[in-house]
Amino acid sequence: MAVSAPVPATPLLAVEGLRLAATASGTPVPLLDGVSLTVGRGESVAIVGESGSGKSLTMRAAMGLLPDGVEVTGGTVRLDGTDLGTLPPRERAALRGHRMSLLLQDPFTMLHPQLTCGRQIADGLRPGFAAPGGGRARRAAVRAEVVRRLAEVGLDAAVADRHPHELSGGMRQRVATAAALAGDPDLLIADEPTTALDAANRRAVLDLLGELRARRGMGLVLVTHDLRAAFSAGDRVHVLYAGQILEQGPATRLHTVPGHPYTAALLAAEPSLTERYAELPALPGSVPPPGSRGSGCPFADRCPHTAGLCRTTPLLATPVPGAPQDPPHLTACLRAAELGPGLAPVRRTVVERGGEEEGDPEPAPEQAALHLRGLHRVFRSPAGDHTALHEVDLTVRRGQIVALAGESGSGKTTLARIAAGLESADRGTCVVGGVPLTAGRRPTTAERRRLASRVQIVFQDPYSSLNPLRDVGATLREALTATRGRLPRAEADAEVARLLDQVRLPASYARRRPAALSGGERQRVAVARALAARPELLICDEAVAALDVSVQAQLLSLLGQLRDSEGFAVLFITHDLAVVRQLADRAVVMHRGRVVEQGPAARVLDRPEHPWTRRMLDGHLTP
Amino acid sequence: MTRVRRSRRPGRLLTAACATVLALLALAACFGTALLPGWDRQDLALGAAMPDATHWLGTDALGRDIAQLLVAGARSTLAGAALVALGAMVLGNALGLLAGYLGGRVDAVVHRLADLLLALPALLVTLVVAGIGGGGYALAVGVLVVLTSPGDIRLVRSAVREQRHLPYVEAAETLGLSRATVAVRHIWPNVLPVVVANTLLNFAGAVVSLSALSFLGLGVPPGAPDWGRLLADNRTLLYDNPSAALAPALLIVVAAVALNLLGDRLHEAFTDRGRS
Amino acid sequence: MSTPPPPVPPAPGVAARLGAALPPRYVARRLAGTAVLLVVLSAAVFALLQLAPGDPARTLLGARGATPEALAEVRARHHLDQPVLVQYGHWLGDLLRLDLGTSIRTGESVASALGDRALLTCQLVGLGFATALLLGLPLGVLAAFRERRPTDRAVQGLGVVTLSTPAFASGLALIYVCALMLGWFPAYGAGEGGLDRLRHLVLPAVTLGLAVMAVLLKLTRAAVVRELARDHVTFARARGVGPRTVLFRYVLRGAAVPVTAGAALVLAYLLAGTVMVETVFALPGLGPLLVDSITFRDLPVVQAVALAVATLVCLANLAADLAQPLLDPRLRTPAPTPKAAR
Amino acid sequence: APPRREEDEGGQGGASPEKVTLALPSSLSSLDVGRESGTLNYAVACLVQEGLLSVSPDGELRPGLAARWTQPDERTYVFTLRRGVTFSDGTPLTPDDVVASVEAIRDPKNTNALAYLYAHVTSVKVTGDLEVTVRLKKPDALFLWTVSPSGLLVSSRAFLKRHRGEVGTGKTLLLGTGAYRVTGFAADDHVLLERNDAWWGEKPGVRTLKLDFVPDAGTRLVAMKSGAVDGALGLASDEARGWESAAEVTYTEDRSVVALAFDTGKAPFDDPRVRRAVAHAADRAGMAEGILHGKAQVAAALPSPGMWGDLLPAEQVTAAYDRIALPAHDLAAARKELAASGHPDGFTAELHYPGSGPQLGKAALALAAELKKIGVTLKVEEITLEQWIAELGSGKFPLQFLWYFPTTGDPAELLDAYLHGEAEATNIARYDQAKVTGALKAATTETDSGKRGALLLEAVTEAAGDLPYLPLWWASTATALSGRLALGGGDGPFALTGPWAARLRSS
Ligand SMILES: Nc1ncnc2c1ncn2[C@@H]1O[C@H](COP(=O)(O)OP(=O)(O)OP(=O)(O)O)[C@@H](O)[C@H]1O
Ligand SMILES: Nc1ncnc2c1ncn2[C@@H]1O[C@H](COP(=O)(O)OP(=O)(O)OP(=O)(O)O)[C@@H](O)[C@H]1O
Ligand SMILES: [Mg+2]
Ligand SMILES: [Mg+2]
Repeated sequence: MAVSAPVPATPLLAVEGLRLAATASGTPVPLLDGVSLTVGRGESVAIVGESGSGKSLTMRAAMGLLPDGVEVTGGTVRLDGTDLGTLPPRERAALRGHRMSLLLQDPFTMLHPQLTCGRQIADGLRPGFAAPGGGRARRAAVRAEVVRRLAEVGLDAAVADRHPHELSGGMRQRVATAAALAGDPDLLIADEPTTALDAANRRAVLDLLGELRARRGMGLVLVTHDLRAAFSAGDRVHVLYAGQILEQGPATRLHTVPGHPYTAALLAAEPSLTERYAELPALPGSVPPPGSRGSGCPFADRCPHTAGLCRTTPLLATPVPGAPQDPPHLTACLRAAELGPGLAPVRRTVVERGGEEEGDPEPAPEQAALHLRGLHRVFRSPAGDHTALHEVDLTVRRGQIVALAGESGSGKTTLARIAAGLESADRGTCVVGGVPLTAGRRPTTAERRRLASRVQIVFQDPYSSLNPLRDVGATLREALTATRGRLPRAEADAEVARLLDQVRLPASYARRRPAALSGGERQRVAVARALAARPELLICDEAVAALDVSVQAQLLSLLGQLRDSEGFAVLFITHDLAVVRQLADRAVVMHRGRVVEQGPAARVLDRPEHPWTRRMLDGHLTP
Repeated sequence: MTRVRRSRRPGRLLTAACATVLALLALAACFGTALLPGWDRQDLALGAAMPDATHWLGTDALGRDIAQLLVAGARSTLAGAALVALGAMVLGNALGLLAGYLGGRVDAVVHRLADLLLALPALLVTLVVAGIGGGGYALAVGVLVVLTSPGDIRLVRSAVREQRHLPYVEAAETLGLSRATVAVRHIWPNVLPVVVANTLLNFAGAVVSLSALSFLGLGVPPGAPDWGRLLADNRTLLYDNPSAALAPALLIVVAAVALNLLGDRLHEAFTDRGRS
Repeated sequence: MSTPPPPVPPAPGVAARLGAALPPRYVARRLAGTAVLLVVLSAAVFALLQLAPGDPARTLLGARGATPEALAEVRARHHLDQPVLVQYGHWLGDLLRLDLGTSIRTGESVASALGDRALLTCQLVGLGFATALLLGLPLGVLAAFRERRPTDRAVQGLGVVTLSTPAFASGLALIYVCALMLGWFPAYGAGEGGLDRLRHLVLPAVTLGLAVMAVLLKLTRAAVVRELARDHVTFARARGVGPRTVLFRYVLRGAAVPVTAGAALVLAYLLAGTVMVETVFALPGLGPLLVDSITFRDLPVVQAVALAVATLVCLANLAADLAQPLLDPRLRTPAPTPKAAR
Repeated sequence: APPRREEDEGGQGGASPEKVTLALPSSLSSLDVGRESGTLNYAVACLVQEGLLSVSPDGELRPGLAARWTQPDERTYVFTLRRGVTFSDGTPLTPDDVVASVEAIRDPKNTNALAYLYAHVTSVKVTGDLEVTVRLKKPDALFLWTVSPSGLLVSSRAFLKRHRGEVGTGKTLLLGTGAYRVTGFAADDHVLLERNDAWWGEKPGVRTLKLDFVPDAGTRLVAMKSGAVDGALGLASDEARGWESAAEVTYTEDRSVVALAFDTGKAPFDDPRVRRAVAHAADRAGMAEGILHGKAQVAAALPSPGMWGDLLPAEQVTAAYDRIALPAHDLAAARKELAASGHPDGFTAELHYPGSGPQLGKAALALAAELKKIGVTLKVEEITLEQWIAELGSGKFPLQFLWYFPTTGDPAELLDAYLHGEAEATNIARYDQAKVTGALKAATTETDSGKRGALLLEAVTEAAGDLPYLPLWWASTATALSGRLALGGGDGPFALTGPWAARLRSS
């Protein structure tokens, strides 16, 4: 069990041995198992962990805003020494906004769509801030204050009269930040404030938070599953796994000398912007769900260094051998001392694969996996027309992996959907594996049938990419029947098993429903479904964006291997330039519906020509 | 934020009670007349008699035993309502799937039509059309089917529109499956639980609407042991033999409550599944 | 906090805000839509004449005196010898001049027969609607806040029972209890205007309100539950916005959009309910007139009542439509987006 | 608190309450009996307007607005008006007003429901200071009934001219010379009547009379029980039973008859044995007892005994009716008749009844249940009143209900319409028998009432054997009054024709 290290004086926030359980189903299911952490005044603390590890719940418990059905079963939360658990709900509510405030993940849902931004900021202001004059004077004072707050987060005064839907994601996140800070809290908890943003905005928002923290001298808790964000923005980092803290310490130390195999594995799985590795070492398996966690180390099942004791001994935080005392670097690994330097990040082999050269001749349209010329697409709506694609030219050769990068809304998905026959272009030519698609109308069923063996697509959201009512076998069999005609049952079953094997899933998974699969497993089934059609081109629209690093690494390796064995081409859409580096032969950068730069991946990343590409590279977080 | 129910037990009991009530009603509807061959025996000399040992709820003006009539009447009462609900379900699902999946002009037309029909007071329209057209009960049921369907249309349409762009649907499309196949095999089964729940609610609504029509004189043919009709006919007995009027009223309310509760519960269960 | 005070632009005025909230183009489109709808409905109402079995001229004459001359006169007056479309045109023309024809049964002009009754029905519907709102909205909010707890179950149970009780049955029950046993309210009739009218309309309005309350309750509960689960409500709580403000400004404001859209539908239920309620409470509104006119095949009156109802329905929908952009800025035409300052 | 009714004016002893509120079971949309001629319309209009003659509660014709009348020849009637009669607006009644009232009925533009009564009137003229003369095309023994309140309710020429086509609406109300004047009328809601102090008859006791229309039976009874109304008129017999605990209920024969009409020209009812089989199957006594709660009389013929009024002594009619032996309820006999008929294996027939007569529906169902036992299928269907009226003369349905409310107190009204071989429009049985038709023809010109009565009775007994109609029952109407009130002056079949409310007294 993790125990907090001695911290001088009273910290701003002190969580000690916090336990939470889901009580909805009668028997309580433990969700958090003794989490402790501290945040000092003016300090920035990051909490990282894979999805489902309990980061959000910890913070909600700290705020006193646990969802129905989750209850505190032990531990304390202290703010400035006051035990919040003993406060009556009313007093506790009074602390929110003024002492501590919470910023949520999704800027698109966090603000009330029907209220102006100014109103929402004003609602959080302290009641006593303005002179007690009535009516008009008071309103003017509030307005002036709102405008000041907007300026503080770098927004124009005009934003005050705007409704959230009139602003971009980054701007909304700034408005939300201003609203969260309206009560001038001593502590701001930001729960994944950047996950929904694209690279450029991500950097800007993190910078803004850091700046505000410094300026206001407030404590900041940054919750994230993005290692790079945690290491770049946190003074100290806590690593949370399956409801327990495995390691905590200064960001720089954790990054360079991790004290726990889990941290080390995460770091190893992280692709790099500057180097391509021969292989991304992926963690096998996934986070054990609540209710199926044993008494020992929750990571034991996935750990390469597991010993017998690991599965039975309760966790205990101990200083990492050889680490400085202040601030402390603690690990919960039993074998930390024994493993010692063995825990340091694996030295990954850097490769410089040739891929495509600058001067390779263009293949003929019929020979390319994907051939786009002058592709144009305008979306019309009552609010006005929006050009999503602007005379786009793009070629994907057979067997090539092309990465398509660009800011949010630059038209990447639109392009992918047109290529997959799910959307139509207004004009331009689109030839997919030799099958020409007619602009101006969506393909007919017959055309889509022909297209099926040329192109398949894997989408971003793992949770809706499979029909929840069908088991994996049925999904794959349907794909087989649709593209290759009806097969005898035995043959179909064999084929399903082969497909599952290709994506490294056991054949027994054929009988599982999607609900029984993790996100990464679902994406692998989605890939298997696409492979069933034996396409010449596989389009992956941010297929790894929603996954944790460890799972992302599994999938990236899988894709690379499959491309080599099956020989299909890949159009890989991503925000993340490190992924581009790791996977792509060729990189294409889009901006506002236009292709602004393309070339061999290494060239584009090392010697960007277009300012937008450079901006994206700058926005990339580095620890 | 997920909200989770506190305790399931009272809810389960209630659901079980509803299911039992409905099972009994269904039993009565299927075998009521077979079990009580003498349900339509008249005894004019008896007239509207008070309850006694042989006639638990008394008799109606024709001297028929009210208790037996009520049992035998389950069929005629529930059949009409079931017809309305099922008809609306078939019509609503067909149009809803079509509109939701095809989109474009078909969708615009169907959507407008559904909105229009939904805004009309169903009972009034039925009254006017069946009353003026003179088609009697059959026409009334037909009109009610049409006027009940927009709820289903909207439900299915919006569910389909919600699902139409979900990755699993689009993946099925890229596999070259026809639109009809995708709509029927992939989308519809996912919408089905809501549809079933809604059909139960429509069923309940139809029981009430048809009894209202009987009250206004447009219901089932005279003499039929329909509860609405019995209630309307025995209303004048209310102060002599209250059970003659109250029993059919109670049956209508109980049947409708059971259907409504079960429908609500199903709806809830489905949304729960959708949330988790 | 060292940022220099930035210039504060004045808040936009009321007129500008209303103009932005109700863009003229949107209003014009809705008005046009309503007009089209009215034309469609009027055509349907007109078609009732064709629907009635037998010769329209005989239908219009009623059972009495179908002499050849009388038939000829009716045919001429209603242009029955001309194509249906022309007939419809003439009918529509008369309608626009507020000439609704004369009742077959009483010989009175239909417009004057409708006058007072329409007023009474509107009063009843208004009071019924108010009752439904006063019961349905707070109960719906209460149920949502207590989602799946006993209070919620009880409120929903109440809703289900009222929904499952035919209006005439609950009307009779209310009369029995409140008029006969308790003697609080009169059992029947419309009263003599003013307070007396109000006293007479209490029971009918409650009957009517109860019947539709459940619809509003369901709508409100679902909308509030949805709102409560939204991130922006959690966020508002998390940054210390007071509970009252959260309830009224964040939760209810959001729930208002679906509830107003649904409230227009509630009108349909109300109108259907009035027929039974007016019959039970012996109120001389449009309901009994409609039922009698159907019984007597008094087609001009049936058409007029149907048209009145259709108009009411269209207007209610228009009102709900116009309320939408007022409530939901996402439906308004967007203003140019300001740029970030840095 | 429950609405309180006005306290009695003088307490005990013959004094009358100032204001009385009565409930009417169906609502009126017009006060003009020419527009809407239900029995209740008459009950209201007769309080306000009068005919040249009046009818006693027992059905005797008496002087009304005409103090005297003479019949110089078979086709001419001369009426001399009562002197000093004024309308309730103060204008005096003149013979010209009578002429105008008749003209209004005969005005083809008005499509007046009573117009048919005047089809054979040649002229109506003012022939003196107070004298009106009417000439007919052919002799008509029933003519005096035509100018009684059931066929003529007099209004003033000025009023009729001013409100042509709109008489009887809430705006124009009615103008008459009667015991009361209308002061308010809201269609489907209420009529408000105020005593007309200038009336020539005995001063009514009740000053204000409010008639509320309460169509729902349950509500109506609650209104009575809660004291909101002091009574009700025109209650259906099955409903009236419930009122007995709350009010004094009197049942009066209302002369109406319900019968089954067989189309004697159409299969299967052209076969007399089939008709007899059906008659044997019909439990008429059971219907009167069960469906009408014993408040109706099993009918022997179409005209009820009360219809013979001043034609024949009641005993003579009763004796004759007793001799008519209609087939008794006997399923065995019914089977036998059917077996011997041209349809030994039974047949299928339809029987429609108007929605406004639920008791007819019940009778039809009772009959259907019995017929089923002898192998005859009877499909019963409810239709609207209008549709039913339209079907009556259409000849499409060989089995129909005959439901008739006579307007006169003369049996010829029914017999001429339904048994006369030449009455094609109304004779729905298409019954044509020389002897019957002959007797009816003879009665038309017979001026001696006794002889006429005998001729008509002969027609009735003669036709009974052929069974063109199966009379089911003669109905009665129920009047309920709170214990404080009584309707004086007898409760004969014509109790509500005439200024009945003038006889309301405290009891
Ligand atoms: N209301 C709830 N009832 C029951 N279990 C819950 C509830 N909310 C969350 N959980 C469970 O608690 C665990 C931790 O959830 P939490 O949201 O804190 O994870 P997280 O680390 O924030 O993950 P993510 O990165 O996906 O946001 C998860 O396994 C989740 O299923
Ligand atoms: N069906 C549609 N109707 C209207 N506008 C659309 C539609 N689909 C996309 N757009 C608009 O087209 C633009 C390009 O969208 P697209 O989804 O292709 O961007 P993207 O590069 O995939 O963005 P992201 O990284 O956020 O996924 C966006 O501004 C989007 O709002
Ligand atoms: Mg989270
Ligand atoms: Mg995209």
